[in-house]
Amino acid sequence: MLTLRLYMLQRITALLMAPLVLGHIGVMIYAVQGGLSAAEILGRTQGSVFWFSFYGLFVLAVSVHAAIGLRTILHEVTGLSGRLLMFFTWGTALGLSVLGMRAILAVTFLTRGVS
Amino acid sequence: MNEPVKTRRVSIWRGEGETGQFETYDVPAYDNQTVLDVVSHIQHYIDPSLSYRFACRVGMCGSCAMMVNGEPRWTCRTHVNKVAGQDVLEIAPLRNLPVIKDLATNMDPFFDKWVKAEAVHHSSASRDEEMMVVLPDDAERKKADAGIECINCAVCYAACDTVAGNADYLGPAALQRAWTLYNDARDAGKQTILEAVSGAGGCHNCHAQGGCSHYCPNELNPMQAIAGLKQATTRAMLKGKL
Amino acid sequence: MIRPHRRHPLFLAFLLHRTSGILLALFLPVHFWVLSLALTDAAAFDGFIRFTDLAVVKLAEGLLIFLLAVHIFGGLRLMALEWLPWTAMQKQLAAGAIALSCFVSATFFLQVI
Amino acid sequence: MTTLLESCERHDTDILILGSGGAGLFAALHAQQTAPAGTKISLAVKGLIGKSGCTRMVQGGYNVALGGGDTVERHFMDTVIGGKWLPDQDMAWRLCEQAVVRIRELENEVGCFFDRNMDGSLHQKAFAGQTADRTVHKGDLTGIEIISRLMEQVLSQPIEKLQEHRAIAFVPTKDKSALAGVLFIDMRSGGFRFVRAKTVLMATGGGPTMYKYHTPSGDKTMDGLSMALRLGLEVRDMEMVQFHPTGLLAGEHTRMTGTVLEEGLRGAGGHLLNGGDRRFMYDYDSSGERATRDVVSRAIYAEMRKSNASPNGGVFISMAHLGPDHVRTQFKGMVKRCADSGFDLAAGKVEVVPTAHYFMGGVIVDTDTRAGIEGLYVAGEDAGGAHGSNRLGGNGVANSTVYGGIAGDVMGRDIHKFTQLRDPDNEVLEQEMAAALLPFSCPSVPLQPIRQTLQNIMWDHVGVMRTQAGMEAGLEKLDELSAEVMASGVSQDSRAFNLTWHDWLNLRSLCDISHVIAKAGIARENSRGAHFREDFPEAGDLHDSYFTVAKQAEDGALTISRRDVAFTIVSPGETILPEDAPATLVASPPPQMTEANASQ
Ligand SMILES: Cc1cc2nc3c(=O)[nH]c(=O)nc-3n(C[C@H](O)[C@H](O)[C@H](O)COP(=O)(O)OP(=O)(O)OC[C@H]3O[C@@H](n4cnc5c(N)ncnc54)[C@H](O)[C@@H]3O)c2cc1C
Ligand code: HEM
Ligand code: SF4
Ligand code: F3S
Ligand code: FES
Repeated sequence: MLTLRLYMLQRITALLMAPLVLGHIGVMIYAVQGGLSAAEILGRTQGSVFWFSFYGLFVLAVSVHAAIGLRTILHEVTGLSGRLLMFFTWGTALGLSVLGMRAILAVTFLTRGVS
Repeated sequence: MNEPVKTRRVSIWRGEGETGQFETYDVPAYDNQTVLDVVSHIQHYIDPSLSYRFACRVGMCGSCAMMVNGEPRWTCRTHVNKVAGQDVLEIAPLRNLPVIKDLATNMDPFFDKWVKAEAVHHSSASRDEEMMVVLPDDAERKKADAGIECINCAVCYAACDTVAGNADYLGPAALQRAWTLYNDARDAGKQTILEAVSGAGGCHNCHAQGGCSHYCPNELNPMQAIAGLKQATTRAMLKGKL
Repeated sequence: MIRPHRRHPLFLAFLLHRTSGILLALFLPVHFWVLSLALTDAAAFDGFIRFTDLAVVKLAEGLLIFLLAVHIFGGLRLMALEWLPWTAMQKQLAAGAIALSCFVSATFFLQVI
Repeated sequence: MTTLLESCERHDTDILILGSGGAGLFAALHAQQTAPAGTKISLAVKGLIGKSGCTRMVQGGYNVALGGGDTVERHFMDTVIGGKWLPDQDMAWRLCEQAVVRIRELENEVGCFFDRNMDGSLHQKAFAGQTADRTVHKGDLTGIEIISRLMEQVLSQPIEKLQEHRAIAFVPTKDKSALAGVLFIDMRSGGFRFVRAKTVLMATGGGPTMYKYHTPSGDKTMDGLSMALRLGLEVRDMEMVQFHPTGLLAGEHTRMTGTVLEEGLRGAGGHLLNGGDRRFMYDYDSSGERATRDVVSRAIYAEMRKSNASPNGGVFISMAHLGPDHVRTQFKGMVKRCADSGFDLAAGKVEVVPTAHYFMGGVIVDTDTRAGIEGLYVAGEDAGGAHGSNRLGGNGVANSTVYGGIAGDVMGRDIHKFTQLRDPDNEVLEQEMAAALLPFSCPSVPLQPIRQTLQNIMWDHVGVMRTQAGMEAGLEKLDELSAEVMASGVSQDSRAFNLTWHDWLNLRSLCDISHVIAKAGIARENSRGAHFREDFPEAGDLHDSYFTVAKQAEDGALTISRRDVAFTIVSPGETILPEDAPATLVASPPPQMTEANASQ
């Protein structure tokens, strides 16, 4: 059940994510090729405003995007609509962004426990 | 007269409303036989209680569409040999529409959505005025012409899984008609059309599954028409008009 | 079994896009959870990173990248279909998007092993 | 126990329209425009709205004089001459005159789009029998454009839709002075429903489907005309059945048989070959295959009678000598249609046969569509008079849309006069219900063989060529067959969507009208237009032209009389065109195509 607005939101977030995800895959290939350990990865990302915004943007976009996508599928498969569908959509979006933000904070700003 | 050389086993959906089952019949196989002829033969000679619908019998009225071996088709113009390669023939009522009885469906939802999509000419002139000069080569006119020969048979509607899942979805045929009107220089309701196709059941629900264009017996391309609507609505939104 | 009315290229492209979307959406919370282990339990996190050296896990990662690629290129294809001037080559484009995804994920896969 | 009468559901409306062809749909729109606010309009159809009937099947196009030298007068003259001086001239005049308004309405208000010239004006071509390029069209699928657009408009209006409602009887008031309403079978449930209305339009579209080979849609079985006869109305020109020479012949077991292969195939140079693969048209006419439709139909029929027939009993049309690729591009739709049903039109030979196409006969009405009883109006193919003995190609859909619109306007205005709904004669109502239920009390038998027998009788005895003796023999067989129909039953299982029950009702209507066709055919002792008597091959003196009128008495007895044609506008030998008007405006028409007998 997509209106023009939800449709645009899904497409815009998709367009935003495309370079971010491709970039991320690139970094990963580079990182894995270099045989980086977790510590090394984190060493490069921690404290970096760039990486925080890079992943922060991704998390926000993907939360909205996936929520809308799942909403469509849920509606088409179960017929769920109205209020419940709305709660599901924005609940999913919120859940994903919270989880995502926690992860980003972990790899960027927050200091790790003693190792 | 060619004598039937063999018979063909045919399963036909029988039932009223949502309940029913397939039943099998042995139907003589003739040259030049269409699927509609097979169905008619059963009603004429084997089981007179079989219900189905047809009118023109030449692919013009769009009232004979059924699921033939799981695919939506007009039956009056579908030669049996084309679909019964392995000698199986399974005929069921058109998908995505309520069944009245056996092979006859209630097409009202299809037409209700047609009207809901504002797929109805919005007059810009009266019978007292001259007919408008429209150049056949005009780019917009060509877009309008592309889908104009739709016979509203609902084959595309049956092919589309979005229609199956989303009760509000207006469906390929109605949207294609809306797109045709949107490109018709004589239509005075462009904004109305864009608004009608942007709601909860509108063109944005299409996932480009392409079944509509794949199965349209007139080789029309509703998928392209819907893409056109998506583009037009996107543009209107960016301009703040939607 | 794929029902008869679904057996055509563009429907299969749709199916792939939807399946990849669902799987990605399921994977995403797991991914986020693993990353946040870095915050709460460094040892477990390092363990996890080491765990990713296993062949099975590598394979799964490859699949994940494949899904991501299929979904992204499929999505870009879809947006091209919707917003760019129409082309009659929709089936070829869909096939192209899938081929590109295979290429990208194969490259990644070969790099990591 | 509920009585039969009580089992009939009652329903009321103000304006009731039967049929959703060009006539019915236009009537609905116009009634909506002219009737006072709050008037209830109902549209009842045997099939689905806009999907049933023949207007949908119109290929060639729509005749209308739109200038460029063409005039309403010229259109009128072509119509009268084409109809061999039998048309009701006032009706023909109004048809030609109003077509001009109707076509603009179709384009500007309804939203039809007709083919354009490169300069953006409407493209017009000339059918056989026309002296000007007059036929407006949308490719060769004109009817789909007209009906789809009309259907959209009607569906979006607050008009009550009674779909798959089959009218089975007109029920008058007790004193028989006016029409009370119409008895229907709601086909989906199988129940009876009586609908009272202040005005009723009959636009069920005739349809000569009692012939072995026929073009009209399956839902058309002369129901309206047989209902009108039982109501005691006068019908005219009932012997006039138009045959199209090239119907597809694909065997008895396919519904494709009888459907039209377009006129243009012969025009483009297609050859007709007999069973011995020999071109035969030049044996009959110096124009060969390009002769007019009646001539070609008769030649094919003669060839068939000489046992020179193709395997399925017709002749062949062959296009291959024109180059298969050329044929494929020029006749794309026809080639595809043939291919879908297993024939290669472009490179092979396709069997064809003359096929019953249009019924010129119909209810006698005035130019306002009013029939001979208060409250009933008739328009479209059901109404007689406008075409006389022959309908010009392109005049059929013009007729149904023009008079459908007029009927809507007139009913919308007449509704002021009728303040009350009328009560039906319950006796008639009950009789009609009982008559429709008759087959349920007879032993169930396959009806298709009976239908085929009827179609053979009509084809053999009252077909392309007729004789007194032949028609009389046909009548005898028809009597036997009617008796057989009345003794044939339908299984009781369920009345819901019971097509076989409707097949029986179809047979009943077709038998009724077949009798009238044969009797009117016997009454006309000359050959005019579609009616050809081998025993009276001459047209007779045009000044003494008469038309036949049939009427059924209450006891069922049929009387046929002759009535003189009133030359109210022009007499044979005269013209209303200016003295210096050229004979034809069509740029170098093939000479053989100028005579009037087209029938698209
Ligand atoms: C193949 C073909 C090609 C043609 N081509 C041309 C052409 O090119 N140009 C031209 O001018 N004319 C053409 N004609 C003729 C033209 O189609 C008709 O003259 C005209 O359309 C008749 O219109 P109508 O509204 O009277 O009837 P129709 O359009 O036939 O409509 C009749 C309606 O009445 C309904 N009905 C029937 N019985 C009942 C009942 N018992 N109860 C309720 N409803 C009932 C039917 O379901 C249908 O909806 C062609 C005809 C055919 C068959
Ligand atoms: C990893 C992150 C992503 C997840 C979890 C995700 C998830 C989803 C889901 C669940 C859907 C619904 C599928 C459907 O309706 O069938 C969807 C649809 C879509 N996705 Fe993604 N997606 C992601 C990334 C992307 C990216 C990067 C793009 C960019 C090109 C993209 C483009 C699209 C598009 C265009 C749709 C709409 C499909 C349709 O309407 O049929 N997605 N996504
Ligand atoms: S678009 Fe094609 S399949 Fe769909 S209703 Fe129209 S003609 Fe039928
Ligand atoms: S099949 Fe359905 S999803 Fe879209 S492209 Fe056609 S409408
Ligand atoms: S019967 Fe009219 S399209 Fe098949």
